[in-house]
Amino acid sequence: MEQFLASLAFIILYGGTYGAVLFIISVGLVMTMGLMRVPNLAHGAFAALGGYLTILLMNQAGANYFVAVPVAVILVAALGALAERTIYVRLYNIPELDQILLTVGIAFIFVGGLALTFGPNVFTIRLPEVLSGSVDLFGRSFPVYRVFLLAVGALIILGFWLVFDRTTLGAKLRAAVDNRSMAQATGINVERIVMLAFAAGTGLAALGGAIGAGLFPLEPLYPIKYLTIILIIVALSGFGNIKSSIVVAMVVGIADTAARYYLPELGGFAIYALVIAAVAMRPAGMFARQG
Amino acid sequence: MTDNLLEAIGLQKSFGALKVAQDVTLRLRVGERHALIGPNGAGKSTLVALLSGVLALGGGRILLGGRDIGRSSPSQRTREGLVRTFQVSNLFGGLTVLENVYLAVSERAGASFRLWRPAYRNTDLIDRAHEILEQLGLGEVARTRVDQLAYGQQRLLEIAIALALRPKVLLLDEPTAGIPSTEAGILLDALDRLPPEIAILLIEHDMQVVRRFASTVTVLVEGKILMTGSPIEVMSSEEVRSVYLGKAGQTRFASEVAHA
Amino acid sequence: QDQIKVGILSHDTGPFAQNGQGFHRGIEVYQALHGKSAGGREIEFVYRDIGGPNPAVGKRLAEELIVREKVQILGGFALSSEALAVGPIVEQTKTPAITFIASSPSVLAGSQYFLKSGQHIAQSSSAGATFARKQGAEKCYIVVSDYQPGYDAQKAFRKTFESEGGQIVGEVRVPLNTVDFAAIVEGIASTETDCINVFVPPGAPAIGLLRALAERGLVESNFVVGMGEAEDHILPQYDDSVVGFKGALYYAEALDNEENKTFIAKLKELYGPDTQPDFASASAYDGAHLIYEMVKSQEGKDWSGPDAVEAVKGLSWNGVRGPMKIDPETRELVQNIYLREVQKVDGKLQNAIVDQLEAVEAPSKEWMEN
Amino acid sequence: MLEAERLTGGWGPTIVVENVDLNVGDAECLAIVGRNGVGKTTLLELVAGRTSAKSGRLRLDGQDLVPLSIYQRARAGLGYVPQNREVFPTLTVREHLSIASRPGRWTREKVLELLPRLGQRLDNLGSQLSGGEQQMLAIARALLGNPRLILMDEPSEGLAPVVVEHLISVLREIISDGSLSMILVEQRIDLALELSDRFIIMDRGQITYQANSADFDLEAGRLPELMGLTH
Amino acid sequence: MKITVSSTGLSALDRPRLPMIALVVFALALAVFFVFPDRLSLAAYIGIFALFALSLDLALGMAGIVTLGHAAFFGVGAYTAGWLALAGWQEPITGVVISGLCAAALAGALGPFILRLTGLPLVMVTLAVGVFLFEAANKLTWLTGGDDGLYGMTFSPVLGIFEWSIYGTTDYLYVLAWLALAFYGCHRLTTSNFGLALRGVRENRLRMSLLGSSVLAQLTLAYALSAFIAGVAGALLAQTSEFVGLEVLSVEKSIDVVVILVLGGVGHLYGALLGAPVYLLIKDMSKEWNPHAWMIIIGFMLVFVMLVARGGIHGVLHKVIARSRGKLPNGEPR
Ligand SMILES: Nc1ncnc2c1ncn2[C@@H]1O[C@H](COP(=O)(O)OP(=O)(O)OP(=O)(O)O)[C@@H](O)[C@H]1O
Ligand SMILES: Nc1ncnc2c1ncn2[C@@H]1O[C@H](COP(=O)(O)OP(=O)(O)OP(=O)(O)O)[C@@H](O)[C@H]1O
Ligand SMILES: CC(C)C[C@H](N)C(=O)O
Ligand SMILES: [Mg+2]
Ligand SMILES: [Mg+2]
Repeated sequence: MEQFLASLAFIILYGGTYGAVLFIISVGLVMTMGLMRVPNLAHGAFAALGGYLTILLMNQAGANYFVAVPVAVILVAALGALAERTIYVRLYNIPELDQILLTVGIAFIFVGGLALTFGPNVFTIRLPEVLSGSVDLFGRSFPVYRVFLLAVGALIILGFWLVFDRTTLGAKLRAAVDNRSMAQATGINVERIVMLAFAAGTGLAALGGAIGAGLFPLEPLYPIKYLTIILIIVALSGFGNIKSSIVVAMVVGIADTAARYYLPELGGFAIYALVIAAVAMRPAGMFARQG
Repeated sequence: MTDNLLEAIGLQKSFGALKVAQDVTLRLRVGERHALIGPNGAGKSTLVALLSGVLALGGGRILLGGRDIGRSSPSQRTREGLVRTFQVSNLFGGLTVLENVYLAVSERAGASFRLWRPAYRNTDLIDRAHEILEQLGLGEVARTRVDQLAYGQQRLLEIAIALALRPKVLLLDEPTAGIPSTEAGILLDALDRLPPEIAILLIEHDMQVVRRFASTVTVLVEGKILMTGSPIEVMSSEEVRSVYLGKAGQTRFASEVAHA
Repeated sequence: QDQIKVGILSHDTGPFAQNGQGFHRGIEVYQALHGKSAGGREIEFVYRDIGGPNPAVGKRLAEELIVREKVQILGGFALSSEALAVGPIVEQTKTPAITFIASSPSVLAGSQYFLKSGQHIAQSSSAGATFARKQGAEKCYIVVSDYQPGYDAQKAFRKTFESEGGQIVGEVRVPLNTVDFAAIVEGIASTETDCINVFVPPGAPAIGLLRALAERGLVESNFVVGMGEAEDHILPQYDDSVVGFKGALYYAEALDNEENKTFIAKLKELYGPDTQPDFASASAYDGAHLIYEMVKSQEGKDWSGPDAVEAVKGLSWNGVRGPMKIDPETRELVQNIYLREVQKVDGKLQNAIVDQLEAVEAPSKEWMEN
Repeated sequence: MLEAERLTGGWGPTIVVENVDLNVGDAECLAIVGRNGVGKTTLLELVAGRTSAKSGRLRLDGQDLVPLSIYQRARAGLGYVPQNREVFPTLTVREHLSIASRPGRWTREKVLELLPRLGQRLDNLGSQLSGGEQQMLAIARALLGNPRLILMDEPSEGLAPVVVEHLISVLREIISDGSLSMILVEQRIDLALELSDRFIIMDRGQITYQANSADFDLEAGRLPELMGLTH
Repeated sequence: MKITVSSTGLSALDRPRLPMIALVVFALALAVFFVFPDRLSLAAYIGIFALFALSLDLALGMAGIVTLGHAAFFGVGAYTAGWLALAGWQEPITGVVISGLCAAALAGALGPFILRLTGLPLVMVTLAVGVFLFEAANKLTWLTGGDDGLYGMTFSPVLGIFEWSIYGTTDYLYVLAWLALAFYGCHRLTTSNFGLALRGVRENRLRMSLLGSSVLAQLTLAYALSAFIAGVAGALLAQTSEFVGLEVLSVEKSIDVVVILVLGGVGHLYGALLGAPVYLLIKDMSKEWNPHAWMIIIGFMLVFVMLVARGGIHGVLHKVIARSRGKLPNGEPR
């Protein structure tokens, strides 16, 4: 029994942190895909870039972790804004398959570029002292790093709540996607808010890539390798529902951890079987209202 | 045995707390020209959706020629002769006008699973499609892509497709919307030329059209049938005037009665 | 003016690009040290990138190398499946082919013209078990990636560990796409073990698993033995928690022999002082040696692939990995297996050699199958 | 208020509207009628900026509209009720009203008073409205932006007669009290004449007739001929 | 979900023009046989991918089934051909047909479930089904050989006459013959009533079902026909390489084939014929030049096609030809 409780605590804590990283990396895509309906398959590339830039800043410029990460995030967000203005802006009204391929193309360019600049090696980010110890939680030792991930995840959730529940930004974005020119005719400066939203989405990806490097090591194939899991989160949360993406990321994190603990050999299957079942039964997402 | 072609008995439907069909019963006889009017949001389009199977019934039965089709899929209902048009045009935008109608003709002829024979050799089907287009004055635009058509022509094409399906019962949801009152005649003429045994249910907010078209009018208000009767009966009802027609509607209608 | 062309099936892109880079470097270092000709013939290497797990492409490239580039020898082969796919061509065209690191037990059965400059996977795996027993490990838990090489490694370790009196207390095959290993490690921690055997592909999975083991304190408390998960050049990606991790493999950067020192010196000269060797570049280097020996054996004669293979069967020489020999019967290599341990020296992580088994032979087919 | 001179434009390479001159005065309602496909909608879209003019001048209260983007024109005081309603399918009625609203005499309360049906459907998505409700929402959305000039493309379409009647009386009131001008495209000629001060007839992208609404005798039956319906 | 189809300006109800591009492509393909006798392995490989892309065009271009899991059928075809040969059934042509049928059967079984979906949910489910099959094949080593793959199979000469060799002579002509056959079949199919009905489904599924058509049955049939051809392509890969590896089921394969088709142009069958050689030749050449460049090149090609050359190679060719003839297809801006 005690054994069981201990494993339960483990699954919830570790699964929860895994879910938190999944959430941070995915939520940007949930947002761009849901609000802007652009299935940006290059999302993982922005995450990877965030990680690689952090490494560059730490190794080349000798920056502190807590400086390097925000700087990297800002740089990627700026790049995201630029990409939105130049490339993604031409994507809003083209068929979904074309959007998928175009963004896959962008991801490919990143993969090749990363391989050329950083070589084929795997990189991880060295954690600062403060994050590398462990603390005692629920009667067992628990890495500080994981607590940190949980905290960042919670902060982001708070941020979303403030922005979306307190302003009309979300509705304006959706209006812009539903019907760009009509949204403009309603007086919305579509170009600006879409650019900002996109920058925020890519910035979050970069944040996930940087602080999540302890779980998702950086490598040139990163943009494609972790795409599946990111897409699973997005799909299960109904392509664009931020609130449900929080729950979905946590559920996936915990379920995945539990499956690996109890049925380690099926871990690879379980998640895909879940996706097939969930999407086939409820294409609008696991937690969508049925209407 | 009655000559009721379509019978909707006690239909129920609600969206959450909103009841859009409350015990709606409606009968269409062979060859009947029936208009359905009522305030916005009364549930007229919903009723068409229930009849055509686009929405699932919340309760009640639908009989077509005596057979219960309440659980049939939309495509089965179409095959059995229950055909509808849409309030907002719902066409194959990337295809030409002719192709749109041809699709309907070919489905109707059961020829849509012909895998090997090139479509252009089905001259009988193509001719039939052309014939329908001519009937509605769309012959000139047969080769135009539908998304490049002016709105009014799209409305006519909706009718053309419906006709191509050789309906027994035709459900028309505001077919004249967007067509100038001066031109609605073309459409009504086309309807007049239809085989007389087809039963038509027409949703319409333009009372001139209703009056010219219908022999029976049903008024739907908040999901319930308020009354059914001849156009004159309905339009002179106080209740109908207050919830739907309004003062102007009344006077305008009065002047038309005078004309007639 | 006589020329021998050697086609190298490599990976320059995709998940195995690391190995491909090793292939290029090993060969180029060998050429830099030993010249571009042997036995009166110039030797030219032609590279082809398979670019990912794609044996059918490997087979096609092999055909093209032979038909169009007219290569007389094939080399490379990072994945066993590539060797298995190319087998029929090698057999049909009687082209000698050296597999550098493909180490599935079935590779050599594909054709009589296949030779190896890597290993039979059981050589390292079994040796890992023997080392563990020697250190007094009684109970062991095996973690392998869920793919064919993992199964082979798992089997060899288990057999040897058990036959030498140890007990396997748990085994798990981890899906290749696993990212967070914490749960797997938690499962291991809940069993009583004093030894953990791992086999996962180098790169993200290896880093993830070892980190998780260390985070849970298992690297400290257990005899953790793997294979190539912590090559020296990857060590910067780990933190100090990896100290104590062991790998059983046929090569180690720290090997103190002439050949290896020259190899490493030249490698650093060519690719910069920070460059480090690994089993892929070492195998390519020793493979290049084998190729040169084959060419030499045909000096003054018309080139014959089969004769060249025949001539090097039984050959023994000192490679960068130390003494090695081609078993004339099985064509497998007889070689030393080293036990390497990650240590921290002068603030830097490196693999030190802590033990070795000499002249390890590959097990028989029957041994592997039962 | 609005002056258009030799306005020419269309869709892509196709020119639909050619050399059209328009003048709408303060507190004036100008109606446009014409057969299907003659370019009425296109003319409104040119004014709203949703398709760009090939040539010609366009001013709103002396301000040049041509270089302005759609949303800038909207903020400069243009409101638009498009022909296909174009409500946002994924926004609720409430959200429509909140994103459209700019300060002025039209507030949410006033709009809902004009169109009470919408008030009962505040939490419906745009895609879950009936045809008439969508039309009401499109009108409400445009009014809430508190425009100086409102462009209405067949606003009566799909509305119940009683609603149309109410709408007309309210619109006539605001126009006459000087706070709003309007261009009205309308298929129902009687309504168009009832609401407008002047009207023009369009045919093949050009203005073929114009007159004061009050002076025009609908009963005389000249309209089909003027609209080019008889040959 | 909408997809971009490069327009030919030809109505389905006109007598189809002689497929000029196809004739040119096949003539060129035959010329390859004589001009590049030492590159026939590559040529056969290209042919196989053209066939695979053709199958995708049937599903994607004609029926609008956006899938990132088409390798499932390719893989099933390849494994079936491999198993047949290992079990002693070495006759290649019947082997190919049986393999195609197996793939079609799988599609027929899956279709009624997954083809109810559209848009991103459909994409996700096809992707997941693909990954699921891949993982299953990895696990079932006794059946598939796992990572080592299926090997050691041989096939009897084609028609009992043409021997296989490493020069790829037989391989190439054999593949080409299948490709021509499949192309002709697809051409008939797309110009038939069924083909037009599929376009209707692609444009507006709800409307189609309100015309009385059994949309799901139509889609499933199209899916199965497409899977048949994909299975044939897979079987040809197995037969020409005498090997079947796990990668035939991989997501990368599924993505590759989509990219090939899109580069070539979706929806007119020629896309597959044009895309496969261009994609694979550029891949081959750029890898010889700088292996990492490949990812970047293909990335830029995709971006270019999507932003500038919509409709892919077919679309561009078509425009160029139309311009030179001084007329433009219906509705395209000058
Ligand atoms: N999916 C839905 N969810 C919730 N409410 C809905 C949904 N679909 C329709 N409604 C509501 O049901 C009511 C009936 O709509 P319906 O379209 O049948 O009206 P109608 O009589 O056709 O009106 P109109 O004349 O304006 O077209 C409307 O109030 C509408 O808002
Ligand atoms: N979005 C568009 N893209 C391309 N062509 C268009 C578009 N909208 C309209 N057209 C074309 O422009 C021409 C004029 O159409 P427009 O919609 O302006 O006419 P209209 O007078 O408003 O007709 P209706 O009374 O039917 O609404 C038509 O030939 C139409 O096909
Ligand atoms: C140890 C590894 C180099 C084995 C290799 N992956 C193979 O397929 O055989
Ligand atoms: Mg309605
Ligand atoms: Mg219009």
